[in-house]
Amino acid sequence: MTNALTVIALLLTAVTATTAALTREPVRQAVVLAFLGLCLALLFTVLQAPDVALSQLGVGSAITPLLILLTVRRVRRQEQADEHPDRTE
Amino acid sequence: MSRTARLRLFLAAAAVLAAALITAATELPGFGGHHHPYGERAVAAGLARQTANIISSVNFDQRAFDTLGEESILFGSVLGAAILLRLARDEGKRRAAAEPVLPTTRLFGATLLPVTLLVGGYLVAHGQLSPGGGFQGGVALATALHLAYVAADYRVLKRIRPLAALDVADALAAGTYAALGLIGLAQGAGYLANTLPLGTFNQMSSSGLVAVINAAVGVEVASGVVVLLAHFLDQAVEIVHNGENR
Amino acid sequence: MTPRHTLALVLLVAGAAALLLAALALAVLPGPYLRLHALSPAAALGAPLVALALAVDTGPGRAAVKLLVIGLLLAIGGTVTTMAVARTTVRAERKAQQ
Amino acid sequence: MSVFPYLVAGWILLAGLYGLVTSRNLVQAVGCLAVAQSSTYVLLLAVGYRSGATAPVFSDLPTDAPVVDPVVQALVLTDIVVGATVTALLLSLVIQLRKRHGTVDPEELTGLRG
Amino acid sequence: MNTADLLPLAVAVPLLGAAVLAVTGRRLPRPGRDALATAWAAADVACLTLLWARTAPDGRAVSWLGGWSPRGGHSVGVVLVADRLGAGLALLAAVLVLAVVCYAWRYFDEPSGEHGGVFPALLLLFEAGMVGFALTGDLFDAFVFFELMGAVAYALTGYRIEDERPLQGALAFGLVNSAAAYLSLLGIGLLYARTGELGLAQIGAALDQHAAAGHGRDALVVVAFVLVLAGPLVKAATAPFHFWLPDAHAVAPSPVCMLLSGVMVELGVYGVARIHRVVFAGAGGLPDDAVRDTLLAAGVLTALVGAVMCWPQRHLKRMLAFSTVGHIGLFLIGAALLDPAGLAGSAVYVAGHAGAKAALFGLTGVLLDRYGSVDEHGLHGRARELRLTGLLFVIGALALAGLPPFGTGLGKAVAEEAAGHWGGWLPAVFVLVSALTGGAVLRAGLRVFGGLGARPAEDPEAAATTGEGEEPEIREPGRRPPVPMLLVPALLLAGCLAVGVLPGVGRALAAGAAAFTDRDGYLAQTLGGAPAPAGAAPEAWWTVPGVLLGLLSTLLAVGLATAAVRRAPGRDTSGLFRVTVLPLRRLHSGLLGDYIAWLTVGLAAMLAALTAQL
Amino acid sequence: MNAWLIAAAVLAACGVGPCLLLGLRGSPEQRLAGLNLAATITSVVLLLLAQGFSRTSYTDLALDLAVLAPAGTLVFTRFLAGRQQ
Repeated sequence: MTNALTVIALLLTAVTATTAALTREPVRQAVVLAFLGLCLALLFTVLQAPDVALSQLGVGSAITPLLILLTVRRVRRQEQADEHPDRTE
Repeated sequence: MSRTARLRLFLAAAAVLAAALITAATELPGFGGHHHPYGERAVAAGLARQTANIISSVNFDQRAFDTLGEESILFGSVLGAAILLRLARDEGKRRAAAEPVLPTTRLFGATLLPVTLLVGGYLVAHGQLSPGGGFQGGVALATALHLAYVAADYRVLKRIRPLAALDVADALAAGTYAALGLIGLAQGAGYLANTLPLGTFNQMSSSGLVAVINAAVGVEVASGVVVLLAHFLDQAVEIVHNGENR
Repeated sequence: MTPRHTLALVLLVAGAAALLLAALALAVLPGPYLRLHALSPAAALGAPLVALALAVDTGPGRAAVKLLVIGLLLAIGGTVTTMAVARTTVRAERKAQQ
Repeated sequence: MSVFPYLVAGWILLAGLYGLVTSRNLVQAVGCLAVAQSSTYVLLLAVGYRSGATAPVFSDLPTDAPVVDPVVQALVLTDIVVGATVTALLLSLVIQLRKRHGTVDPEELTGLRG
Repeated sequence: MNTADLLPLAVAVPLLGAAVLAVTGRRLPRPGRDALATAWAAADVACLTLLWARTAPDGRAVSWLGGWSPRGGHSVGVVLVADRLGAGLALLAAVLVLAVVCYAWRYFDEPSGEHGGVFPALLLLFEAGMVGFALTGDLFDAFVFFELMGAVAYALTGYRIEDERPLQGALAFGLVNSAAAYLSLLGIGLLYARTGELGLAQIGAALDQHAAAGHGRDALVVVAFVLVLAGPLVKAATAPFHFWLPDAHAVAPSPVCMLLSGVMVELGVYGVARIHRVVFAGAGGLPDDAVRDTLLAAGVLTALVGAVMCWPQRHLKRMLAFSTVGHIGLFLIGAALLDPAGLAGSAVYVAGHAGAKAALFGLTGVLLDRYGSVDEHGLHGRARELRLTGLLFVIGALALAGLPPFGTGLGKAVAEEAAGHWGGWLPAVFVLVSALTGGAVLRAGLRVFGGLGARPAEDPEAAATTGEGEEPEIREPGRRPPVPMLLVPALLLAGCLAVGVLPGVGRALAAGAAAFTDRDGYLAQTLGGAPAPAGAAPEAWWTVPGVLLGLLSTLLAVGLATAAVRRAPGRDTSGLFRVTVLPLRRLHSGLLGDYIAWLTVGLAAMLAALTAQL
Repeated sequence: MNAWLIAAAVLAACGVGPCLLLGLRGSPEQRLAGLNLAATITSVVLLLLAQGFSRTSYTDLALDLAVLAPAGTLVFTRFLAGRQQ
């Protein structure tokens, strides 16, 4: 049973990681990265590494997406500012 | 190089790399093998030091120097982000605007915030006993504060976030970690030696220095992540180019 | 098999079925609105049911209370976030139609 | 089964590198770096796994139970922190670069060449 | 104080200093901050000097952290090991940090208020990372400190956020180096799977046992070798992993460049040599011949690429950065000989080069300070007024070219002689690279400070990075250069001279090189056995051929520089130049995707080369 | 081998799988809906694993995810709402 669980978690991780690398648009990629965080946490738990899974949950599902989205938000705001120099957001 | 040339070059090289990795994988001991000499020694050493969570024992006692380096990376990144995301000469700050949220979300955020703080504190406090520890708990604590941003808006977060104090706390915790090592040095047992009383197995007060370092790491991670995110939030929400309208 | 275990199993099957149904609905149903409709009750129901099953299996004690708290958190969190997601979806659709 | 986890780790690494090579957006490139990094987590934890064993956390376990390797777990914990902080630093560079250069497309970054 | 205690202290002191500066920095006035930073940097120099003095010339100081000394040859802790080369490199890093802190007293337009003290705090963290990397005897610990110096260096490189180029350079630096660090970690994972150990000595011993148990050499060791060394090799800017270096070093603030070029890159070569020697040089590792050939090829390629790319540069800092690439190639050649003599030559060379290169970057900082430009063409003749600066610059260029009796000349002579034993043509590489890099810098010095020759014409075909329009690093252009900005480079050049003149330095480093290559001694002393006496130390002193070759490369450099200065402007570039240099320049495209692709290509090439020779 | 682990495996494969189907393509809003459900299902799987491995201390994972996942989802909704204005 554990083997089956490991294989499932590994497959989920591989598929999500591949998609994350292939997703071109940063916001969509951020969602996929959050997914990747979940899959990795699942994999780590199956591999009996709860401490690591806890870290991954914190970093993968909260911190990294927040960082990426804040970056994108700043970048977008700049784009708007460049297009309409007299108006923001 | 043109884009296709680059891709071809990469794919050719990646094929070699892939072949090498596959060959290496077949020569590795099979998945789930029983040969872990260092791991077994680490378990014995951790139990001898009255630490129930062996991972914490490895992180904060046996390989505490690694973790000192890791916390310094965090500290350095917080300082680095502060320097990189500082106000440029041609930029100013504007007031953050209120942002719309559903009333249920707001209420939920207000309820979840203390719960998350509690969970974070719990994870830090039990680091030497159960899964979790300074880092995991610290991240949860930092995330808790940012519920104020995602469930309300940036102005609320700024009100409940003692940024100046956290900035100092981050540096102090980083310094404390490095300084804690000197205790062992002064006692002649070596840098970062666990010379504190070890306590009883599976109790909150067990494992000596591990618990203390764990707490310092918790403080550093929580405050460091908040400060780090504060710089990003300032950029995303408040800082504008002087040419931009406010 | 004691009645307690049977109850736990029944609850587990019910909870898991609710979650699977939600996942299936998410994948199969056409259109964003329908999906969201199917999603929220199943998720809000499934998680607490499974938590309850685990609590029943564990028996009374601190561990069971913790399980129930987690189930409650999941139910509330799932519902509220689903609403928030729904609102964003609605807005996006509206904007797309404009 | 005995090599599958290692192969997955290698696959993730190559996928991440592919994403980096073909990236047209620096934010996305930083994300791809995070993907490439996750291959290290998978490899290390797979190396430390021992079948039939459980986590080396003895608060709810007899001390003679078979456990998996705690050392790799400590390594991966460190790795995760390092990854997150480096991601943050790189993203802050991207933010400033966008302001000064006006693009986040690495193909248009030609200020330094030759 | 115990000698062993000095090792962790040398890492802890700057870490504590960084924390103190971060807390008090915003409350102290600028001079207070500078004084604090200087005191802290000086304390670490003192600590490491003591360590250097107390380390036996042919022995090592070993410190098991946390008191986890090995029992029966096994330990669960992290070990720090200092031999003369490791401690010496750490000392070099500390001295350069002290120099940089002093250099930046009056130089840097450091933001005050909220961010006061952050810059020196980052410098101290950088120092902690370099010292930790130089002293550690544990593979994963090396990864951690490698990342520490990396992360801080990215931030320091992108320090001038008002200019786009530093940001771009820092980003390339960060992405490429982080990717390489993760490859290293994968390699560490492979080694851990095979041996179940993390300490360098333990892994080495376990690999040997594996071989002694009758297992043959296999692909796993090759793959692990290549992956583990990916990090240090990229940090050392070995071709084709070198693309990030000119981008980063050309744009980082001048004081930071002094550190990056002076010692951080060299730490990469040190890491390669150390990891190979302790982990892979035994029976369970790789055959010496295969490793030597592979690393020699990489070294020669790096040296030639660096030198050829250095010559046509007009952006002074980029020119210096490419000259670093060239010299790194030479250091790698010395280390790749895998014998004490070559290593001793590289060690002396690194010490001398650090002084010369840091001084040159410092002097370029004076130009940037005064004229807001580091463009060779744009500054033509403008810096005639800075006589002393010009003199120092020319001396630095000659030192770079290997003029006896500078330390660079001595190191080059010793390494050349060692290399000559393995391939008669290798000394030619040393001469050529020294002449080209020294000549390029000399040419720039003559043009900028002497105003010699006509102003060069623009070449529309070259994809060149100009040095115009740099953001000045301070806010009062046109002031007299402050005293520390000249004194520090002068002292650094004096240090470069001292390395070549004082016989003690060369002798100590040669003994250290013998201890470094003594693998059995390292294993025995680290794991708690009795060390056997190390082999005889090689000779590291001037010889007649060495002096002559040094003079030859200097003369060549002078000849090249004067020829270039005298050349009539607007004359067509030669055909040879068109077919060699131009395509090479085009490869340095500044594009991130290219850099990662080259990283993969380099790995694949190394894998193929090593497998073919197995 | 017990009912809890079987349930965990089924939920991981047939629960998270469809969420991935939606979450890895389509518009950000669609992906977010997938992520949201995936987080809930993952929490449940983590709970089941804790029971299946008979490790009560593993429940901390589900607890952590239960408080962090809503924060993560709200981050996205906050961003998407800002973008739509």
